[in-house]
Amino acid sequence: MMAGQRPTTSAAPADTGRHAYLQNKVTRRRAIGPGLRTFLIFAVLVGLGALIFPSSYFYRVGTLVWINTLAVTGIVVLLGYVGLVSLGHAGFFAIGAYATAILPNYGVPSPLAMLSGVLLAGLLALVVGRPILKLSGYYLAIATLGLGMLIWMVLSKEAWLTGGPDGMTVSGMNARNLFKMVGLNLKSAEAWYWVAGFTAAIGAAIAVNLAGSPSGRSLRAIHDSDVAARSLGIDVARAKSRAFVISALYAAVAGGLLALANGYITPETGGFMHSVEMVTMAVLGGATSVFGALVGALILTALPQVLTVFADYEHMLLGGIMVVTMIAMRRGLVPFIADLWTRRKS
Amino acid sequence: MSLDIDGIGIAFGGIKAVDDVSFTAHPGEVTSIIGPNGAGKTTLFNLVSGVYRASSGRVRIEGQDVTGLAAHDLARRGMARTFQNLQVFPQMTALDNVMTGCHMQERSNLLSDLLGLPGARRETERSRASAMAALERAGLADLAHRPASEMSYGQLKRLEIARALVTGCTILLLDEPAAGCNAVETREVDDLIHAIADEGKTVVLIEHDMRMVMRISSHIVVLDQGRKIAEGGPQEIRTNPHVIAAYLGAHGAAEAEAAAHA
Amino acid sequence: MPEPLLSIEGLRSAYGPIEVLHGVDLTVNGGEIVSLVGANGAGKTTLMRCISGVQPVKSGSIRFSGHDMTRQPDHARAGLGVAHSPEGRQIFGDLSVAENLSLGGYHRTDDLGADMDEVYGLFPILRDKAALPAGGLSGGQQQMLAIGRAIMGRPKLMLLDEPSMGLAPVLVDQVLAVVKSLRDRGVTLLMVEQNAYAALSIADRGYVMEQGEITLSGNAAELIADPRIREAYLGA
Amino acid sequence: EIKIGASLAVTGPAAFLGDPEAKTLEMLVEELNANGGINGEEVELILYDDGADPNKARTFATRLIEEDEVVAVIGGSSTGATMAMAPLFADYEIPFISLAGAVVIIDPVQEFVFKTPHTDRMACEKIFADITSRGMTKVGLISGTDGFGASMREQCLDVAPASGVEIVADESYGGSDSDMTPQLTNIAATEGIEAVVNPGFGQGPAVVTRNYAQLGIDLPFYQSHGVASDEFIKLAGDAANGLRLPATPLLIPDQLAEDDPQRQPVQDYIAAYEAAHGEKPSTFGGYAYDAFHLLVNAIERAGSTDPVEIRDALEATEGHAGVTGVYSFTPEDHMGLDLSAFRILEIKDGGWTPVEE
Amino acid sequence: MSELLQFLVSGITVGAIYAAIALGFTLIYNASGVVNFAQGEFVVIGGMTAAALIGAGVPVWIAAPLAVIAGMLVGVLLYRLAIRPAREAPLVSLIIITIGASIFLRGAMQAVFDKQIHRYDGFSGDAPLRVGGATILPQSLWIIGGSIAVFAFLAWFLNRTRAGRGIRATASNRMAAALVGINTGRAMNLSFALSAAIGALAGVLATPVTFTSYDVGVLMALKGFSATMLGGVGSPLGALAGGLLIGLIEAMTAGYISSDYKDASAFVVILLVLFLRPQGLFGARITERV
Ligand SMILES: Nc1ncnc2c1ncn2[C@@H]1O[C@H](COP(=O)(O)OP(=O)(O)OP(=O)(O)O)[C@@H](O)[C@H]1O
Ligand SMILES: Nc1ncnc2c1ncn2[C@@H]1O[C@H](COP(=O)(O)OP(=O)(O)OP(=O)(O)O)[C@@H](O)[C@H]1O
Ligand SMILES: [Mg+2]
Ligand SMILES: [Mg+2]
Repeated sequence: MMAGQRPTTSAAPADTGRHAYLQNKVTRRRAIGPGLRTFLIFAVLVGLGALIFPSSYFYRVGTLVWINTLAVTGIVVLLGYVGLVSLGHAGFFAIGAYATAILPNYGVPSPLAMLSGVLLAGLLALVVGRPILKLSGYYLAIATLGLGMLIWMVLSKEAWLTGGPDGMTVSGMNARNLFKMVGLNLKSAEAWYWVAGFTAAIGAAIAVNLAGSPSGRSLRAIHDSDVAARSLGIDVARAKSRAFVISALYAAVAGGLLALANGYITPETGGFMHSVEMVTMAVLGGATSVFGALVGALILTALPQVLTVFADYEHMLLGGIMVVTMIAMRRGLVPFIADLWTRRKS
Repeated sequence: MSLDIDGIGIAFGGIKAVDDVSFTAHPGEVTSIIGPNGAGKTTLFNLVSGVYRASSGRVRIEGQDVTGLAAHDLARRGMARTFQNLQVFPQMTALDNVMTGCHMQERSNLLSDLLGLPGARRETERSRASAMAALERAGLADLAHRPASEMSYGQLKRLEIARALVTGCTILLLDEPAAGCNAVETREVDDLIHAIADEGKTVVLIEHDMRMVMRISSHIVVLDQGRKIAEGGPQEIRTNPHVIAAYLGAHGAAEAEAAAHA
Repeated sequence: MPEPLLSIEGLRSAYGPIEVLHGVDLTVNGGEIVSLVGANGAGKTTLMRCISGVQPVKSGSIRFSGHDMTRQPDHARAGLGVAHSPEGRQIFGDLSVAENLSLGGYHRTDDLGADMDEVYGLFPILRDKAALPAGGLSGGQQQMLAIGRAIMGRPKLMLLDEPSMGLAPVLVDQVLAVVKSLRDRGVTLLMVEQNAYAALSIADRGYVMEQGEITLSGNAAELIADPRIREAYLGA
Repeated sequence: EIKIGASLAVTGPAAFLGDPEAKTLEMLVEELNANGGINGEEVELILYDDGADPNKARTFATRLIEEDEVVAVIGGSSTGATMAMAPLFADYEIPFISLAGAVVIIDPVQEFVFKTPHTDRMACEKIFADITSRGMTKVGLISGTDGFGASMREQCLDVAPASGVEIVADESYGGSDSDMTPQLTNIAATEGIEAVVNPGFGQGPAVVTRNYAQLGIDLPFYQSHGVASDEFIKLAGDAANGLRLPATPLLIPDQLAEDDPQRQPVQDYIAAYEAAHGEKPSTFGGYAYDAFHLLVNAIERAGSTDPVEIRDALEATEGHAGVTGVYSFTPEDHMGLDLSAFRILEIKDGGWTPVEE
Repeated sequence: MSELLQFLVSGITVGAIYAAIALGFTLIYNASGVVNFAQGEFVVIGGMTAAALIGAGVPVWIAAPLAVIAGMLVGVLLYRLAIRPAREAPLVSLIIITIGASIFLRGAMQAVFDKQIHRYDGFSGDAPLRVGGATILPQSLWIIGGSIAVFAFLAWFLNRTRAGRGIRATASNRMAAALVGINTGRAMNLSFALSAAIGALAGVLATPVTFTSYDVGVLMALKGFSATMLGGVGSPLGALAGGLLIGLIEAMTAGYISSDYKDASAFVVILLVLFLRPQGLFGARITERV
């Protein structure tokens, strides 16, 4: 009725592409949901990697990419969906890693150790989340940073438990055995690659499901306007806390996997620089999408491997590439490419 | 459901922005709040809707005390509002903005959302349909897939109304919904509000457009410097010398007069 | 006839790939009040933003006071004599009211005291709140501040985007009176106003914008009388 | 061509270790090839910078083994990096010589893992021996919280009772802290304290030394082998005079006895390094020097590039005089040094002087 | 008693360094809303340049200003090459750019200078002064004086000068700033130049006490950022107070509780303060009306 004779603009196509990758299009109903679709895409990518990798070294780097992707997916949920910056997520990562490393020394089997680490991280996020998430912007950043630092300090100071700054050996299961059970004899680098890739795919699918769901919409609403979200009945404190816990769980699972795949961990897995690295991966790839997480993790994991041949200029190149990428693709690589794509189509 | 405000007040830095204000808004009616700039109208909304915490007074919905409840709890009890300073979700499309308004209607839990169970997807479909209908009603259907950041001021004002509508509220607080609309557009908003009230909702309206206020209000509350200085039907308020002096001025009075006779 | 103070020709402007102004022609002569009318989303605000330089121009030209201003950077335009009270008020929320006003005269080197007093005279509430952060003001008070800040620039051309929005009826009259008195002082005004009737009644000329194009223009009195306008915008 | 791999902390927090180590290896490879390589075969060094990050180190170790197909690996400037890499070498049966300090690397012995530096445990024993020889027993510790400092602190606490020493104060500082006067004030105020030991590396010990002088504490003061370089004297300035530390003969090339087996390697290394880089080598470069020579020596003796045979040859190393000490590996001892490798030096007038034992 | 005094001296010296870094953060934040994670690199540039010059025989009173100017130039370049081209980018992207820039600068310094630790003599010698049982280095007085001077300068500059008001207005509302005639690009440029200069000055003053090397920037930035947030971002007074407070907490914890947990106690205090005052000690509570 309000449309009346009101002249509206002859605006261009509805999808400007700016947010198309998150957008809720009036979809032709697809046979499979977006989560499953993402899972399949990831699965294909994991398999593709395995097809072309010539040696364990590549599997090793691939494993790290998937583990990082998983951790960064958590950042995507927190930063990309809700707009909360955490500079302390390495802390949760380290809790997952250290629980996986420590508990087996006390007779807990590895999978159970990892699960406890994940639960512990989630519990911690739940407990500290409430007070910390009342803060916003840089204040939240420093508070999470402080939390991460405290975890890091405990890990480096309590040497009797954690081996101190030099780190500790992770004794425990090898993914090879998992595959042996089904009669596959893989090298352990390969085995870990498959496990990490599969976990990352599940993680991505879950994050994508969330994005398109009512809960995900609430999170994105909070991102844009706290007050408006409240006025629509969204329990902002609870929603933020959930996102925080979810992202902590992602980090902890990734940490546990790293501990197992690596066999050795140091407190630096929980250090400030690692937190920064995770956020950087998310933003570089595009913090609003799980594919951004993948691309960011891929770049920042693989690039140093490539740049290492430049020896003394490695850091200049890495920093330079980061700066130039962010200038050229302000919202990250994946959104940028998505934009180009939709623009070309229209 | 009726909204009952009783002696509510708040101060900022020693200045009483709202001071001991009481009135009742009834279902099926439009209750208007008018008053000079800075009288405390928006602050009153912020108090009632839980954005600020009142330092004194009570708010009741259908007799039930809801004072001090958090904003989202009030929303769950049927209160929805729009904002004078736009509070849209700029990065979301118009459609997503309105779908977010369906939050309270959606019956899905976090787990099924995370796992992408059919239930969650069904809820989304349902929200999408009712959001589309609301956009239609607000005249924004053809902008449904535009990000809100790319819409004009007037378009955003309507978007907020559409979003409030889909919440399934019983009490609707509208803060200057016609700001930025020309006379014709104002008329449309006007009709829309009428229709909403006719559905039996309790509408509380803040507006400086006297034609609109006089035309659609059953009841008018006048604030000045945080205090209620008058209350009554349009006729009464229009001719109240205090109100004319404090607020309407000659022109406003004339406009109000014109509206009454239109 | 002397060159108009502001003349716009074939102005096109876009947000990213979406063009919203499709070749706008408009002139404002020195000492005039010109009123711009149009529905929500027509492109009025975009046009104003092009003139003050915060919105990039795709093609076409903007001449001001004898110079081509099309490619002038935004901040230079205040110095040339353009002040803009923008849509959404755009005050400096975390600065005090007084600082907001004095920033309005940022490009000036002379004393701002007298003009401050004038603004405070027009809107006494701003004097009361001078030391408080502007973000705490009510909507209408912020609107007054935005207008006051534009006055502080002592412009040749003042752009007012919906100056009466959110103002109480008494103040609407007052703002319109200020607009007239500014004109009488020699300031030229281009005004977007949803209260089209009131705006056209004090304006010398008017333009009607629809979907990014000027569809009608003329003498203000004629426009008020035009039945198309009456039906579409004045609601009478 | 024989490929030798290395993963070192050329940059990052342990760069002061990895940098001279890398420079030394590069220099040695060039020298070796100029002299005809090993048994006539050229040697290629493949070196990666792991920045002391264990995660990276492990990836590089995989890369060295799988991609570059090296016959042996030198490296791990830091304990963390070393320990992350170590299991791989057992898996792939490739010999690995670590340049990091901690005892855990060789105790328990891992089949393919060797190391050249003395352990921090030995440093503690050496220092405590000197302290007790001066008739003192009550010692205060001020340690860095980095890996080196923390690990040495732990070893010192551990060996103290056996060495006849009592730790009466135990303070710490962060690696980049700029003022340690509060900790030192507390140490100085400790009842009965007779000497102070500062396990740490990098800039921390220099700051501690300066603060020590600033506060006018006149207890005997010990640093660790972590700061055994001329750099340290430059940073600590006059404040360093009078302090003692356990170090390798590398710091006192001209004061070594003519018949000292280490005299020759020490002087060779210094001359070569100065010629190549225009600066004096550090103790840490010395670890790399020894590792490289041990390895080359073993390959020559093995007469083969088969990793397992190289390992066997390494284990058979006997009385190899390096710049750090005289090495004799056995299957049970993969470090092959004893306390005699350490000399206690005292800083006098800005120079190093051996303390008569 | 003399212990307490020594702890105070230590805390204030260290705190003054943190404060100087925090003041650099404050300025860029005030113009752009960006917390510049490359701020620590400016400190290093100041220290390394001064050390290199002094090492080459340049007298300290020439080397020090040159080092500050070098820092300033890098600040301008950082703005021109990395920040300005990304002007409309979201805030997180800008922050990541500053992180990238800091990695780049660290690499560049390692290439331009070396990986050694450097130091030069204090401006007024290194003989400690005695004050009532405690000792203080003359250089500490330079550091404390320098931080206070920077604070006074900033407080004056931001509030009392035209350029300073332009910077604050730019941060508050960039579009409105442009509308009133503020060259927002220039305001940003100026703020990067000045804040880099402040960082470099901190480095020049602190190096005789703290030493410097190409990679200490991260930790400097971390401490400075903590101080900034504790004090309340954007407030010069907050930066000063935040810096001093963290320095004092560290010294007192090391002195009276346990040196093992002195960094931890600083973070615990920050967390507690923020729970009670979410805008930091002196930060302005943002009034955003709805
Ligand atoms: N958060 C706040 N901080 C400081 N002052 C405030 C705050 N909120 C409201 N005020 C003050 O309270 C008074 C009432 O403001 P309010 O916004 O309620 O007015 P209003 O009646 O809605 O005015 P308008 O018609 O202009 O929108 C004003 O003087 C305003 O400055
Ligand atoms: N930031 C933006 N990005 C993309 N499109 C925009 C943006 N701002 C406005 N538009 C579009 O440009 C057109 C003109 O908008 P403009 O704000 O100029 O309209 P207006 O005439 O001022 O309307 P109103 O009366 O509602 O203020 C509208 O269709 C709007 O959707
Ligand atoms: Mg209001
Ligand atoms: Mg507009």
